[in-house]
Amino acid sequence: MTELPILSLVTFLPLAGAVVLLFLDQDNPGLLKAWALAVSVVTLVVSLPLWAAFDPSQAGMQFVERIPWIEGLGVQYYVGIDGISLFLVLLTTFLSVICVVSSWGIEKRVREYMLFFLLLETGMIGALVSLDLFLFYVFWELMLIPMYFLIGVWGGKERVYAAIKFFIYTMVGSLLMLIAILSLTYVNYRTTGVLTFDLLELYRLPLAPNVQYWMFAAFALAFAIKVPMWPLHTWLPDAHVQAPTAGSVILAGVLLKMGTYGFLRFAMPLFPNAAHDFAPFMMALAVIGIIYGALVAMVQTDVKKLVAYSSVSHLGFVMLGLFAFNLQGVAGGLYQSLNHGISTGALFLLVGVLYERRHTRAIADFGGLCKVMPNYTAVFIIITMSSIGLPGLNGFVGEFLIMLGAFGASKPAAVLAATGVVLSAAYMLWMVRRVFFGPLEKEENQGLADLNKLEWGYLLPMVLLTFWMGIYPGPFLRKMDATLEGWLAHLEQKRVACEALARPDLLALLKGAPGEGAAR
Amino acid sequence: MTLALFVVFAVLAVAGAVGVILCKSPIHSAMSLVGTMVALGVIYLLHHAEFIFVVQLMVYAGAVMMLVVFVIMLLDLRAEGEAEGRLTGPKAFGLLLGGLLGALLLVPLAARLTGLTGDMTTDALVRVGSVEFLAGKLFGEYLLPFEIVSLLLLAGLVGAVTIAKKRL
Amino acid sequence: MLEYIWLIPFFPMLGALINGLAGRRFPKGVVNAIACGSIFLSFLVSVGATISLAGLPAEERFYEQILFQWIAAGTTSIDLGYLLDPLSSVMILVVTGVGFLIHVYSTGYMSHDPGYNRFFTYLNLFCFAMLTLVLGNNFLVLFVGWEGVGLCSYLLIGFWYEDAAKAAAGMKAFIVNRIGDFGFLLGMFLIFWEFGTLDFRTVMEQAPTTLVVGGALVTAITLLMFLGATGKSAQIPLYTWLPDAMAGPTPVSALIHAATMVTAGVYMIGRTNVLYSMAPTTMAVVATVGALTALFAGAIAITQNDIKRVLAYSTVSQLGYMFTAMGVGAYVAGIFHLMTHAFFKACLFLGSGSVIHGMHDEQDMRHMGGLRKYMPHTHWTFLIATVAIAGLPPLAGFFSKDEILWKAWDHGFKAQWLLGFIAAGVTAFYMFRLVFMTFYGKEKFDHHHVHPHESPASMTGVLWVLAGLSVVGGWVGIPAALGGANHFHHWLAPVLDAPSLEATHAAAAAASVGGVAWAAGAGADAAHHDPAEYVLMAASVLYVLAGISLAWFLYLARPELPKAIAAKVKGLYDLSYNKFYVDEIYQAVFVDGCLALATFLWAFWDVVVIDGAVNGTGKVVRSLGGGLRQLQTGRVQGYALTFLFGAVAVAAYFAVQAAF
Amino acid sequence: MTFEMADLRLLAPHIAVTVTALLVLLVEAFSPGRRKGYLAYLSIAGIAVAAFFTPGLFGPQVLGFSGMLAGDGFAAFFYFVLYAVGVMTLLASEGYLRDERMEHGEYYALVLLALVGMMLMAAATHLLVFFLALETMSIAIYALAGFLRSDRNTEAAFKYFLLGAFASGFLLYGIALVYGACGTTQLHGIFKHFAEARGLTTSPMALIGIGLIIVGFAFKVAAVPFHAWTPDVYQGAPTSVTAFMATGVKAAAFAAFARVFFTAFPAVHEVWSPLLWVLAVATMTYGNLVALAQTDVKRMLAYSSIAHAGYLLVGITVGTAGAGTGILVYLLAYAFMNVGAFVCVIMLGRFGQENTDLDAYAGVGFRFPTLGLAMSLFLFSMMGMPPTAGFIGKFLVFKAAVDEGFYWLAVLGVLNSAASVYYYLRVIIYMYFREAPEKPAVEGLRGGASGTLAAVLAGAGVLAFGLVPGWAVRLAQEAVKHLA
Amino acid sequence: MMIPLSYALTLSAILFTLGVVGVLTRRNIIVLLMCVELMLNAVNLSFVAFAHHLESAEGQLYVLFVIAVAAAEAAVGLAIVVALNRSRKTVYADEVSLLKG
Repeated sequence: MTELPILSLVTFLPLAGAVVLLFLDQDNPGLLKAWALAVSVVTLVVSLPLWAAFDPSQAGMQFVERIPWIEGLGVQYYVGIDGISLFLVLLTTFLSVICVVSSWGIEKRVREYMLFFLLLETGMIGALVSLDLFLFYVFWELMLIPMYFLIGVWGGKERVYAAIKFFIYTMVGSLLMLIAILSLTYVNYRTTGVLTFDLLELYRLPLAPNVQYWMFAAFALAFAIKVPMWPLHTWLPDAHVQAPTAGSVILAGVLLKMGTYGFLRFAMPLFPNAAHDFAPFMMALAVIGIIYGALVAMVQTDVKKLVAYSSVSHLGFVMLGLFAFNLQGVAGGLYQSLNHGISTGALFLLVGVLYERRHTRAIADFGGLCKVMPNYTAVFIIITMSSIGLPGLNGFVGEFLIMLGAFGASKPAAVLAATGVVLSAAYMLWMVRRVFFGPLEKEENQGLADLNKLEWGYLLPMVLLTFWMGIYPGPFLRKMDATLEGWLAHLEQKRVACEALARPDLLALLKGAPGEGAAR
Repeated sequence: MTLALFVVFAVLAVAGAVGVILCKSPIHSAMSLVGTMVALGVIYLLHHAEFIFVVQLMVYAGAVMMLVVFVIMLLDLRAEGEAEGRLTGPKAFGLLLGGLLGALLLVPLAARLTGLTGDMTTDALVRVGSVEFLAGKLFGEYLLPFEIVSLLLLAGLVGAVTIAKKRL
Repeated sequence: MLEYIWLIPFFPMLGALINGLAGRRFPKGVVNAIACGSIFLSFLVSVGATISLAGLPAEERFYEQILFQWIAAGTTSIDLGYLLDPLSSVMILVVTGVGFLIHVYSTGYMSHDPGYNRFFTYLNLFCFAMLTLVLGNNFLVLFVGWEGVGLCSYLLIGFWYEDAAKAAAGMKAFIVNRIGDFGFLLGMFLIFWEFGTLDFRTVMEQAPTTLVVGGALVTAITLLMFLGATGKSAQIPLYTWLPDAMAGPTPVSALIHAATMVTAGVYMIGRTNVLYSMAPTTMAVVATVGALTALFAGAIAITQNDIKRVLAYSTVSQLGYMFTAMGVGAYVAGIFHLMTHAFFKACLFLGSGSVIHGMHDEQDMRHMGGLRKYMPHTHWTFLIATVAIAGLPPLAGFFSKDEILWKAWDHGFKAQWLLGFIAAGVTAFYMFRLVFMTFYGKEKFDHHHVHPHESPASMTGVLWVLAGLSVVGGWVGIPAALGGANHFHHWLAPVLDAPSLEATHAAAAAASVGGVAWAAGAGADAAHHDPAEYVLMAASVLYVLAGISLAWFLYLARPELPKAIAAKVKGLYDLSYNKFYVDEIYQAVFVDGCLALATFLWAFWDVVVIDGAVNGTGKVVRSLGGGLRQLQTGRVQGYALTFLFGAVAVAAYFAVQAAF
Repeated sequence: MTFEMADLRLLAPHIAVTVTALLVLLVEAFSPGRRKGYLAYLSIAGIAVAAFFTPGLFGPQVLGFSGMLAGDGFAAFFYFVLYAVGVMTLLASEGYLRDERMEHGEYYALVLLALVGMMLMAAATHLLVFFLALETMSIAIYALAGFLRSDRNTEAAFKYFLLGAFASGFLLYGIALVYGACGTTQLHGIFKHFAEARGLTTSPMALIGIGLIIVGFAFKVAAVPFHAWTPDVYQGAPTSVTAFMATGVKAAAFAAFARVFFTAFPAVHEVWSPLLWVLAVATMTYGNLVALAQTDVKRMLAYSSIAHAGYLLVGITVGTAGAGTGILVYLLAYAFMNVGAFVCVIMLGRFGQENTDLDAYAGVGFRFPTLGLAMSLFLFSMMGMPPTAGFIGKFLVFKAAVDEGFYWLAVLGVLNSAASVYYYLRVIIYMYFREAPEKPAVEGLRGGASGTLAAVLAGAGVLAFGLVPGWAVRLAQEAVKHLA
Repeated sequence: MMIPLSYALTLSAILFTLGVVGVLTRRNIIVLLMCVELMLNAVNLSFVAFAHHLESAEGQLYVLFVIAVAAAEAAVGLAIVVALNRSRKTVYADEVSLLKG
């Protein structure tokens, strides 16, 4: 391979930057921040050619790099992107820059903060580009650690509880997924005689539907926790509320997408029969999540928690789209993943701005802010509108495609999901009214400053993106098309092929109930 | 005859063992233990393990128990207090488990030996004598264990010294 | 000219962008010029485009312009495109025309408001959205405009955000509209999965072959879309937001909540009339809801004292007429009324704005009276518009409303006709009650504090233009029965009465209960004049006059009577005065119910059940650990005991294994 | 068969270490000074010499000393694990002993003697050699546990000794029964007997013998319910010795466990496997549960080591070559991460005050960033987080379980791992998420350059085997080939 | 006449059990030590008996080595007793319980 290994560069630049950070002067926060910014910007710049050079007509993996890693286990360093991961990678590099900028106000332990941020970026990108299950798992878990620290060290009052909840919730899921990975590779080994974690190889492995059920369940659990799907969502509000602003942005913007990405990349194409058979169940959970998240968001008294619950609702939409099993739904789901990253990310940034000024996020502490912070209000309302899916802004495109797809798959699900449209307007606008409108009564709020240049600096790109992605989504959707069509075709093809397979008696394969071995 | 002797010394050995765990005074226990050891030595003899018999008497019943008794005297240990005699819950449980263990250890008796496997036949012993035979083994086949034991004793020595010495 | 139709929405958007981003730094004059200029430019383009359109042969009067592909997923492709045909040409003319007038009016009305540039930004933005709505070439673009106008409505109702109630009204408007959108979206999905596209022209062309007349699918589609319409156009059951929407500045009420946005639902039905015609059940529902709303809102308007609220309920009522028209299949009549209503209701609202302006923001009619001598222009224009809405010939309202009632009768919707007919008298009554209470009789305001004065020329000028339109606006649609040419009908016929659909109409009507007569009448509309038409016309004129007389009697001749009557039928009066408590019922059932459910889900399900399970597991595990920890007593013989226990267990296990 | 010169090749590493031990004792006896730190480096030099002789052992299995000692990849692999443990322990001990004012050559000699015992355990192919090696190691460790002579030291030594001797009795009884059943205690000989004599697989003598041998192993590896000594002894012993015990003893015990059971008793795998299944589950669950309730870091690590024994028992239960690979790599990882963690614990203490209470760790992470980083690394490795060595070990063990259809075992294993996260994270919480009090218990770091070096070595190992585990995995795979 | 193997093994089991029971029931550390010795002795008996019946020297050699081990253990054990007595002033096992939980 003579080409530049762009993916590896994008993945490991932040890590290299983090290592350098270790050797920079701890007492010079300006330098540390500048360095972190430089690293993230360079990463973003390096990642942009991915978009430009991405061939939208090709369904397969592009920018592939493949080196053996642990030969005895068939583990490879194998990365590549397709239309599914392309934009998530770009979203990650983009949001990382935004986050570093938005963290300019951090004063406590700047070096460690930036270090964890860059580490997190490596973890996220790595997980998105991995095409080897082992490699993926490594990055997948690697993401946890920096996030754990970001919440735990720079978080709010209940940060310890939130951090540990976040960590253990995720860990339980991913460990069960690890078992499924092991089983999968073993079955592959038994079938083909090759021990490999190569995802694309494993795609081709025919699996009896009942075997798929179990493996899918394990994968789905891990990803559903990450998404998070109802009823596995309760770590999210805590984590979001306690995390520092940039942490929330990354959490909402990218980490949650790892869950949906996991479904797209792993759980569904590896186990299409299971995905297909469980689809009603998953859709039901998604719909419950949509409505439940929205309802619970409505009665929150803390702005950040409200936004967090709104994420539950929005991610419900994404999941609904994925399990619609049609191009509209899946494309919508993927697109909505990006949108949610932008709009909810921006919402968290906005809440952070407010928190920095007032050190409270309780809705009751505000009111009438529009008078003193007109620009802020304007941005907030734009993002709100994006979040509730106003046509012309990004949220709508995704939501529309999702519901369109879902409607084709299951009318009741789509009908119920569409109530989310009403509810999201209700909780967001009610919050907006209470925070920004009405008389400016609280004295503490009288002197609040409007957005400053730095805040404009990181909010403006987000706002522009909401418009761009809402008005002219073509450049995004077009690059997903071929991949998703191939994806759906693969799903269907493999599903049909596997349907015919004999279903082994799983209990007979099970070993290790005590006493059983001796009985034979 | 052998059998009768075995039974007699077996009873003695058990009596000694019971003495070890029943005697209130440690010195009595030690004496009982010596009794058991001697009885066992005789039983070894009955099994044609003359060399072991000697070692048992000299090293075990002699040297080791001497050391024990010495320490008992050194620390001026008397009979144990009131608590010793009482049967507490854990003790009862211990007795019960001990009984169970004893029963389980009898289970192997159900097995038959699969046959002769060794070269220490009466024949060979008559030819070279048991001590010589063992010595040959010890310095031939069993050289490695023998060397390890020297290490073990060194470790025991150094260990005992480091622990027992007031200041190093 | 047609290829420039994209400019029609573009100009206001540009205006909104400029004023929105930089308006704060401009002097007011510049803001004015940008706002009014941009909408005026679109008006000019609209006129030009309409003339070009008129130049084409009747059956080729449409022009579609695709700007770019908007949403695409595989073969699904939805374009952002504009469609100009006679129907949308009427709409853009109304929107840009009335819109321009109201912009001009606002320059006077809002001149002292600190949020001047913000106001015009929103107003321009609204025009952009509304124009997108009416020009959209597919359902989704229509929906973009649909939501866009909702957003602007939200922003403008809550324009004076410092008043919590006003902000709440904006929010209410948006959310209630969203309920309607819910239906609209679902309707769209049904269409998409049936037709594979959302293009108006394709759908309308394929509908007769793809759908079954009176079938469940088309009924579902149309009913869901109608749900959207009830939200946007304030029909039962989603009308409650509109009266509250009067919290916004009066020009907004005039433009958005009277002349344009609220008629979007009517326009939408007109746009998709092919589908509606195939769904007789829906038609009956639409007609009934429309007629009921017309009467119901009128019944509330009778007792209201807030000048804008009366007008708001009147708007709801008039919209009800329009829906009745759509429901009975008289699409042209519906659109006709839409247009005339835009003129006179804008005039009324702006007049009321002028009154409020002159009365220092007083809105309660009980504190007015005798204003005609202080503000003659306002008075005269207001009176003209009132006559127009009451439906006296030859003013605009007469022709449009009468056509609706006649068509309802003629198409066999007798019950709906009756409701509408009653409502006509009620309308006359409450509108003249308004006029009498405001401009006539005793001066009931406090002379020390309130010095009523006429508004500036920029406002009265606009009033006169609109009053003029209220007079002549109906003349384009004088029915043949009265010897008119009914240009309006002919203009819209290619869209709303496509000949190819005649057969479908007939079949649909045959399937419908009330539509037998209509089936006969549909084809021969223009040629045949039923004598009943004249009888009904006369009856309604007399009836309206009776209503006016009653108003005169109660509020000018015997002003003490209303109170007495109110006291006598207190129950009924309170019911009407309190808007039949619908808001309260909605609040209790839906809002409070929703919040209670949400609180339950959060406080109980989330915190107690799920987190309880999660934390509970943790707690149980940890206390288990704490309990097991107690086993570690520190006594070595205890350890030996557990050891022995284990050894016995292991030995026992192997003993058992050996035994078997 | 008698002694041949060629056998010395197998014994060269042991001889090197033994000679070093004797040398240390000699130097100690004749050197007047109080500073004896250099003896640690002398010992390390000895280990280096041993390491020099070790690579030659990789390759096909060679039996020496009448089939009592094996020279094979398996043994060599463990030698290297033990060298690593030894070197790190010695490095850490040097500064630790200086700080505790207990610099004595006997300490290093005992460490080396124990090391020889451990190495012999890993290589023993005869139960007698194994037993003697075990005792050599144990006796040295008993003494080391009480080395600093504090109350806790002595108590630890006492408890370990008494229970150790008690367990030896059971182990020996088991060996006797196996001897009785087979007539030999050479592992391959036992295997042959099991293979030939059909009755042996159900012989009560053989089976109960195996059972009692399991009891003996279970005690050494600290499996529930034979674990009770572990927390007390680990907590009471000098921390450097704890590190040595936790890793070296465990590695040696598991090496012997694997060798004995994979070489001698595979014929009855179906009999002992279910029992070990239960032991494994009980061990990891108990270890994790009680670790959750600990507030003392050292004691918490002791319970965590019980849990780790549980995961390792999974490997024994499964009993395949893959499982063997898992055990080897796991122990390699475990050696680095656990010694590392204990070294960090040492560094945070000071003379007369160990500072092992969690409260003492408040804010430590930011006050001592490198130490915090290292400790976090070790803890994450123990959790099994990639890309650390701990993950690779767990991965291989669970992979072996899954491959053989032991799904429940794997599931319970990972659920346990998830639970364990809580107490490992708690240390991190204290280190990073809490601010240090006004007058922190930890004033500075001790252990000196050697301690730091030990921590760095451990950290490097944890990372290296996490990031490029390929060659270690391959060595382990090769090593277990000669086992059966 | 040969002593039946089962006789010796039974005796061995009894002695071993008595040793175990002693470890569990006595308090005095030195007695505990002696009980452990008793257990080792019991095992030795098994070895000797097996050696005799198998005509194998290994059993006897085991006994030799075990005696050596026992001696070393006794030395270390007694040293610990002395050390305990010095630091805790007790020879009772149940009083040595500083470390627990």
